[in-house]
Amino acid sequence: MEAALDVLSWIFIVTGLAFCLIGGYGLLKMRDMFARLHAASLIDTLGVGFVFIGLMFQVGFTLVLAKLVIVLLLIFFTGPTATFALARAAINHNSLPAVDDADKKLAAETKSTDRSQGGIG
Amino acid sequence: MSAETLILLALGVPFLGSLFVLFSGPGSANVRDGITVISAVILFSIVWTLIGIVDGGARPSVTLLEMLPGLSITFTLEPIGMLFAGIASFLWILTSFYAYGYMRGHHEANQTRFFFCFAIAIMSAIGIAFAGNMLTLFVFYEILTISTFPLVAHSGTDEARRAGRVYLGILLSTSITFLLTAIIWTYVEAGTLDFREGGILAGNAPVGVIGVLFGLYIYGIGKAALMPFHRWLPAAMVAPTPVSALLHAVAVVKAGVFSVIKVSVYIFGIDTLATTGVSTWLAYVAAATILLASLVAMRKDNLKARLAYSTVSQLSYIVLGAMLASNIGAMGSTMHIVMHAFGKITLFFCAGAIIVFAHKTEISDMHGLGRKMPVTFFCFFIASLSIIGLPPLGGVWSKWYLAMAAVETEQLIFVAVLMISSLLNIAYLMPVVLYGFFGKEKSAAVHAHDGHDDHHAPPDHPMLKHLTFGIKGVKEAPVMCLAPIVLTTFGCFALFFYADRIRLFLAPVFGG
Amino acid sequence: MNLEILSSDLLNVAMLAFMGVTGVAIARIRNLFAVVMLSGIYSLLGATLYVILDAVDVAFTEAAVGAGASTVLMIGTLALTSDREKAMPNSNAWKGLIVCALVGAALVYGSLDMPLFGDPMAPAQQHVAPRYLNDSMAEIGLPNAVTSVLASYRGYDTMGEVFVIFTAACGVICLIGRTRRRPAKKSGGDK
Amino acid sequence: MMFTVAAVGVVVTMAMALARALIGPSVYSRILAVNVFGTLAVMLIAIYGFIDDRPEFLDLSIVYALINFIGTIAVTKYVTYADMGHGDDGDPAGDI
Amino acid sequence: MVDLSFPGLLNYWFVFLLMLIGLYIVIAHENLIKKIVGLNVFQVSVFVFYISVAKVKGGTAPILADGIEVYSNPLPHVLILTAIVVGLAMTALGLALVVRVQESFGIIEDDELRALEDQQEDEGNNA
Amino acid sequence: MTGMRRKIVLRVVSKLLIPFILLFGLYVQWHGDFGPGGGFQAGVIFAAGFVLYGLIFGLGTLREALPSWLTRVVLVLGVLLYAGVGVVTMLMGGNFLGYNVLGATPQGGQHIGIVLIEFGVGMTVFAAVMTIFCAFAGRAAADVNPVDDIGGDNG
Amino acid sequence: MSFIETHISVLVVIVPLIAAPFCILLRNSVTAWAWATVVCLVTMALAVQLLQQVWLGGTISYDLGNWPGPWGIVYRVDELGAFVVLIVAALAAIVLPYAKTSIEREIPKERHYLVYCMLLLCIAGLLGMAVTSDAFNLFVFLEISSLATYVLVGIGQDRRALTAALRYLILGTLGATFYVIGIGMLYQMTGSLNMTDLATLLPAVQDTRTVHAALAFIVVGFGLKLAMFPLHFWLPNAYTFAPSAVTVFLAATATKVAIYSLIRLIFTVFGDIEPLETYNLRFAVIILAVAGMFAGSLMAIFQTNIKRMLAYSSVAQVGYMILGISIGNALAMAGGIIHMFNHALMKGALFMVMGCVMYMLGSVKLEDMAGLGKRMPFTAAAFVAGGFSLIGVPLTVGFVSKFYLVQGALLAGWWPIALLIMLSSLLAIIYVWRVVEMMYFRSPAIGHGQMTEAPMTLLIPTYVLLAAVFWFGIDATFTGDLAMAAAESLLGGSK
Amino acid sequence: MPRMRLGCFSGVEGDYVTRTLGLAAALAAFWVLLSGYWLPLIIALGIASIALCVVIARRLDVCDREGYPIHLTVPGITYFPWLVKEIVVSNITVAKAILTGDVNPQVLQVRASQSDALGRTVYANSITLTPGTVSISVDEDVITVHALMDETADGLRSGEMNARVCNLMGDSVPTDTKHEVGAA
Ligand code: NA
Ligand code: NA
Repeated sequence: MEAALDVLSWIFIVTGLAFCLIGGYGLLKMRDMFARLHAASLIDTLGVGFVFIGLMFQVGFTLVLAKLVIVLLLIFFTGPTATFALARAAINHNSLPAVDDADKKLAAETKSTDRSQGGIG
Repeated sequence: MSAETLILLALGVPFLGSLFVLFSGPGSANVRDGITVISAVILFSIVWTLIGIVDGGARPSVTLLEMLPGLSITFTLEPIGMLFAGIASFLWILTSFYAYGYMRGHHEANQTRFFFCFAIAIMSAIGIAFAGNMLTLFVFYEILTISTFPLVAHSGTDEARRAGRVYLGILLSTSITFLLTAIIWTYVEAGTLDFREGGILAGNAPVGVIGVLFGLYIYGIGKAALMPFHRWLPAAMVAPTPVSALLHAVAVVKAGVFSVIKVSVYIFGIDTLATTGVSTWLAYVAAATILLASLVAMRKDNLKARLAYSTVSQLSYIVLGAMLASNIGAMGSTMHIVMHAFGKITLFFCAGAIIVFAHKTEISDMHGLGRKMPVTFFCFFIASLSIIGLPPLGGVWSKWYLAMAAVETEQLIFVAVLMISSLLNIAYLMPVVLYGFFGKEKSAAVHAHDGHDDHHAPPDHPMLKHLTFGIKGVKEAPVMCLAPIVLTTFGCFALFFYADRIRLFLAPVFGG
Repeated sequence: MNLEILSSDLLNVAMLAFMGVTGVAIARIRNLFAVVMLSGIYSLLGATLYVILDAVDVAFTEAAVGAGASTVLMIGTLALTSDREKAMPNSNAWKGLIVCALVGAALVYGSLDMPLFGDPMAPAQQHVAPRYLNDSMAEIGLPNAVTSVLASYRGYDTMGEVFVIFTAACGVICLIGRTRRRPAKKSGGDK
Repeated sequence: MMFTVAAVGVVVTMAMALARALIGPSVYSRILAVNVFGTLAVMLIAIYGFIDDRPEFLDLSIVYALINFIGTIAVTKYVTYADMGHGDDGDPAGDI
Repeated sequence: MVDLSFPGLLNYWFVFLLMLIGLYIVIAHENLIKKIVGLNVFQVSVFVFYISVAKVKGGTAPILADGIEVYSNPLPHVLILTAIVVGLAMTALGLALVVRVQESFGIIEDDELRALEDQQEDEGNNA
Repeated sequence: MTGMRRKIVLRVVSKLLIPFILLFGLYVQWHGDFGPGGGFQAGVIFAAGFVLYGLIFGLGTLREALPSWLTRVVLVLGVLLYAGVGVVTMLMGGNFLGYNVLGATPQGGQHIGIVLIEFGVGMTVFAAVMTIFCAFAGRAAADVNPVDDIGGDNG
Repeated sequence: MSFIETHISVLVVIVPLIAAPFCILLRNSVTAWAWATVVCLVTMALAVQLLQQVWLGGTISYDLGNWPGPWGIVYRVDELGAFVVLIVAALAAIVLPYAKTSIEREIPKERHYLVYCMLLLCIAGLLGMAVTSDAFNLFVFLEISSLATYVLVGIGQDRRALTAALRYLILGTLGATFYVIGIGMLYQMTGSLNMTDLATLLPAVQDTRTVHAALAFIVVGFGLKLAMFPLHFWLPNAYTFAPSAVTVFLAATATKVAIYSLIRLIFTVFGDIEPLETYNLRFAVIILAVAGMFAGSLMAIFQTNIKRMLAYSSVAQVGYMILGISIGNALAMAGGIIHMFNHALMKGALFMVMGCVMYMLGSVKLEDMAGLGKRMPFTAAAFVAGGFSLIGVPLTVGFVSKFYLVQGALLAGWWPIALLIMLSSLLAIIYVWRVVEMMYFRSPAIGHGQMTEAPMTLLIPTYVLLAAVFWFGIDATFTGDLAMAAAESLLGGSK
Repeated sequence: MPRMRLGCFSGVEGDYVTRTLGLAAALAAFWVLLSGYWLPLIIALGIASIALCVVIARRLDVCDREGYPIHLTVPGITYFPWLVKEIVVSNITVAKAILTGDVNPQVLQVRASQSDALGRTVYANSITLTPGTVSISVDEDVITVHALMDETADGLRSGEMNARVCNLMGDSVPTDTKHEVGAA
């Protein structure tokens, strides 16, 4: 049983690490910030996810498992939110994605002009 | 009243007087000047009483406060100090009168400050005279320096303030750097600062330390104006003449040389100085100062400047006497304090009278002035003779004792120095009298004034007007000024006859 | 060698290396915004290093404070100032290098007689600390020895720490706090 | 062994993220890299808890993740509006 | 006699290097925010030094639990907890002052500020 | 109202997170005895929840919910709670901050003392962080536009 | 023993410390001031009681939290500590009555309560530094006082107060961090933070390079805090632009406590090693001290802002204190210690005078002093009196300090040092006299001739402090005995 | 300037008590998962803490329909596995693209058919969570998306995710097959 769990752990952790490494590589390789966002989300999603699942196999049904789940959920919730905020910030300051002109225009149109509310849009 | 009370009273009278002066305010000049004179008279009578007590052999002592155990502000009476106190308090009376006339005649501003500081200066002089230990002496020495600064810088002109700075700078620098170091060093070596006959350092310190300490003391007492720390004295000539009198005769320089004697006698002890020989080189410095200052004096055309250098020279007689390390020399020194005081104060009073009432400061402008101010110039002549050291004037005795000491210690070169300097004295003092009486009056083209061009108007104080006399619009000084001059001149005579009384008074300290 | 110790040492060195790179970048980059973010990373790396060095409470705090609160405050300051540093004069580089050379020499000199990293026999582990580890359970009864020391053995220091942060809070409102019942304007009502 | 490998993998990824944070060049790339870096730190802490056999330190991971998020929000807020709050609608009672 | 066992003293030397980077930033850079960042770097490095001192090889966090024999030293941890708070306080006050400096002078470069201050001094003297 | 609609993502997520952040802070507060954490960390985390709220909904909204007088009172109560425990131990016969006298047994006393002072720490730190954050956030932006200097790397 | 007697050493610190937050609750200028004043008076009463207890009963030790050292934090108060506590508490008690009028003029009303809170914190921090026997606790209280100080300096009217405070903050933090590094190294070599414990443990490792480096970091760290030449550059502007009352308090106390801490560390913690001897540092420290004396005074001479002039003078005066503690005999040490007290009195008084001038004229520039002798006779007279003390005129406290210092130097055979001490007081004459001359021998600018004396609320505290300047200058038995006892026990620890 | 009303997107006020209680329950669960200590003191403090958090949540006005979506618990059971599957698939796709360098960044706009902010948030975040697509703007019912490759963009254009989120939220599923805004 324990050996089987270890094997599962290995598989998940190594897979997770692979996604992490590819994501990291992408982060370095991609030419513009928006493209890098995609690479980053590799780490945020399956990178973290698989590694944590790998870890979960090591702890059984304990509070540690619960905490692993909590961390994972937290990253799942906050990751895309942060990414979204970042994309908004970039577009609001004319840091548009490196796409063709029509698409660029599309992105630029979403620029927020309302500063009075102060919140992040 | 006990002697102790009188001691405190002697300090308290000028102090209270100063406070009265300060709070009488500028509006009541007569009250203020009255207070000054009354304080002076009371002080002198107290000091006179104390002199009697000391002469009777008592050595009353009183401790005012104690800074640290064994380190106190203590007053102890002894003959040398009493002599100094006697001169200072006596001359204060005369100076007060003179200043009263002079300051009003000269329309000086800030007279309240002037008389206040004057009184404090007198208090300091008394404090120095009564000091029972080196700390007390030092405290009052510094108070004297600081209280006379406003007097020197009185007029507030740039020149006066510059002079004040030189004055304060040299006196404070030397006293703090050398004197205070020496005092603390003495305390470290001897464990006490009390003046004791025979000296507290005797046997308490190695010769090397005694040598360094002695040098520190003598140069630390900048008021003795030993070269090269003499510059403050000529610089202070910008001050009003009563101040010059105070500086040269009453308090300041006398406090300096008095301190030199006290230190030599009570800190080191004449015997220690004699056996260690640490004072010899300073005797040469003093001798050099005597001659050089006289030579400089000859080259000064400004009367007060000439007198100032004369003082530098004369002070070194006193220092020389102390440095000879013999009792008779120290006696001569002490006596010369008195003799020079009377002689020099007369000279300055005269100079002041000439400045205020004839508006002359340069000797070359005084040709024929003696004929217009005969009393003044006659007194000047008499005082000059005393300074030169001719009988029947007091000055002869002190020079005699000094020469005796030089002979006794087999340092004949100093006898020669004394004689040469007497000739130089003649050379720089007599021309003033000769030009004054026999010189041809110059046309009143250019007058040099010591910074008081605004005060040309003749004295308009009603009291002064009435008191002015002379021949055809003449400017002989008013009685208020003239009376002190005559009195001090008379003193120069009297001292010739009372010198032995002084010797006897000092005998307990210096022997036979 | 124990794998656990080895991996801990490797991670230790890796974090230190990251911190070094980040530090150099902080020194070199003139965009203050980037600098502030890198200083956040620096703290985060420090915090991670603390975990590796067994200082979990410290890591906790460093993450919250260094990487969180300080960074937010610095960003807030940038918002109110400017985020561009002007070029540094050459003389300053020399000044900095000289001081660093002196301090560095003193540090390395001082390190030569230090107990080796991790030495369990070092005086620091032998004198006072054993009581905290061995007796705190009996004397205080908490598993977390750090809390025992923090709140009880050295509780007075902690009170001082509380007053330090209290001072900072009052000081900040004293310096940049806005006054009451006044519309917030540029000067914030200080003048 | 497994956890050590995991830790090394994460550290290598951290190096890449750090490189991006240093290179930039745009501020958004840096923020992104920092955010990723934070996530990786969360992983590293969690993994280290297992290396050290004290996995209850996962509380730390939670804090890291939280701080990472709030930090990113603050940063994006700054680049968006150049301020942290609202100059004009603050508390009328003031701070003092 | 220097023992070079890994990491041995090397660990400290790394930490010292970090301290020096921070110190260098504080001294060499004129920008006030950068100086405060430098102070933070310096302080964090000093914290690492303390925590390194506390580390016992093979030890674990000083949270007492059954079956664990070796713990790292809790005392430096406590000290550094305090020091971190002090660091936050310093940062907050420093930044508040930077904000005020910016508002009053319009710049936050120390050398330019000095120049401005000297200028103010001269004006004050002439006035 | 376009700005309003656009920030729904952040708004929704933060609304979801904030209560949990706060509770996590309190958890850290009360579990510092057993694991990493304690008053200081708790204070910062608890404040982080409010900071997030302020960042998303604006300082004015934050100040409505958490007025400055409240932070001020919490700030003062925190330090006074800590120091007050010390004073009480003195009055009960111990030395300053000698908790043993607080309980029936020394250990009990220690526990009471530590929980109380940790809470004092938490309150103070929370209030201090809030005070400092609000002071910075409340300061109006200077006349600089920081984004002008931020280079883009697109295309 | 009564409650107060038992807890006196901690009470003296926590009374102002706990009182500070109440200022935040009061939030009213006058009540906050009244509260702070009462607290400072109580603190001073406690300080007097503490000194009395130490004087009669010897060193007081107090285990905070009932944990004995070296496991817990211990307060340990000997004569010197109690003396420094009294200096801080007494100055606080005199500054607060003064502060009200001055602060009302210089600081916006709504911030007053914060200022009083900061003052109390600063006082408590300094007091904590003075009584603690724990090397790290010293750092904590150092930071409380420092942070409060940065704020207090930063709220000065002139915008340059901000940069002064910021530079002070940066250097102060560097200094404190250096100290922390040094303490870390000591901890590494001994495992202890308790000063008395360290003192017993250090001799065993005195020849290690780590301990040498630790000493260097500690000295440089505190050197920055106490403005030891050449680490003084933060001080002049901080003192110049801080609000008047703050300058008075800081100048009178802050550097003293830093010096005290340094004494504590060198003569208690390192006491058994005799670091100055063992590491041949004595001469180097003396050179630095003398250089500081002259550099500070020379800089003071060229200042046109009198507060800055006095600040540079403080750099010089710190030189005297360092000199006193580095010469190595009890007399000189007593001189250094007594000068801490004496300098607090006279510099406090002089800065109070500047506060009066600032209040009336809004400026402390030299040229604005013209005619002050007539316009503000009491203020000007107070300056003259304080200036005399700075010069070291007999019957003032300045003289007493120099008396001890020079004695110590001579006793040690360093007579050139004795001369240098005296020479440097000549420089004091120059910078004091420039002001005196301006006050008394220059006419005021047109339209400024009328008498505008400072209010009594400022003058009375100033004169109280001046009275102390003369009182302890005339009768130095109390301070002298205390300083000698403290010096002997410090040096005794090393013999 | 009108102050923002926080509850403007919240549902019926009547929900409020339920939501509060639900929040309390969720917080309690969270506490239990975190704590693991069953000491009386800790339990008491836990209850107090939860109460405090609920009070603050009410005061901050965050426990409304969008802030605390308890009503999604049951539908989520079917949605989340599908989302995870999507994430895994697109992860692999993007990983390949990164390694091969075969990318075609583009921006497209899709229509979010959900009726409220919460639904659109879920949709936008789901888009972002799946690698290869990032939502960069949510304006009314239009979500602007940056896609890394044609493949991921096409996946989004298919509208499947939109439909599933609508299902999740209980909204009617749009019948329009042209999910992309502005596409012919
Ligand atoms: Na804890
Ligand atoms: Na995505």
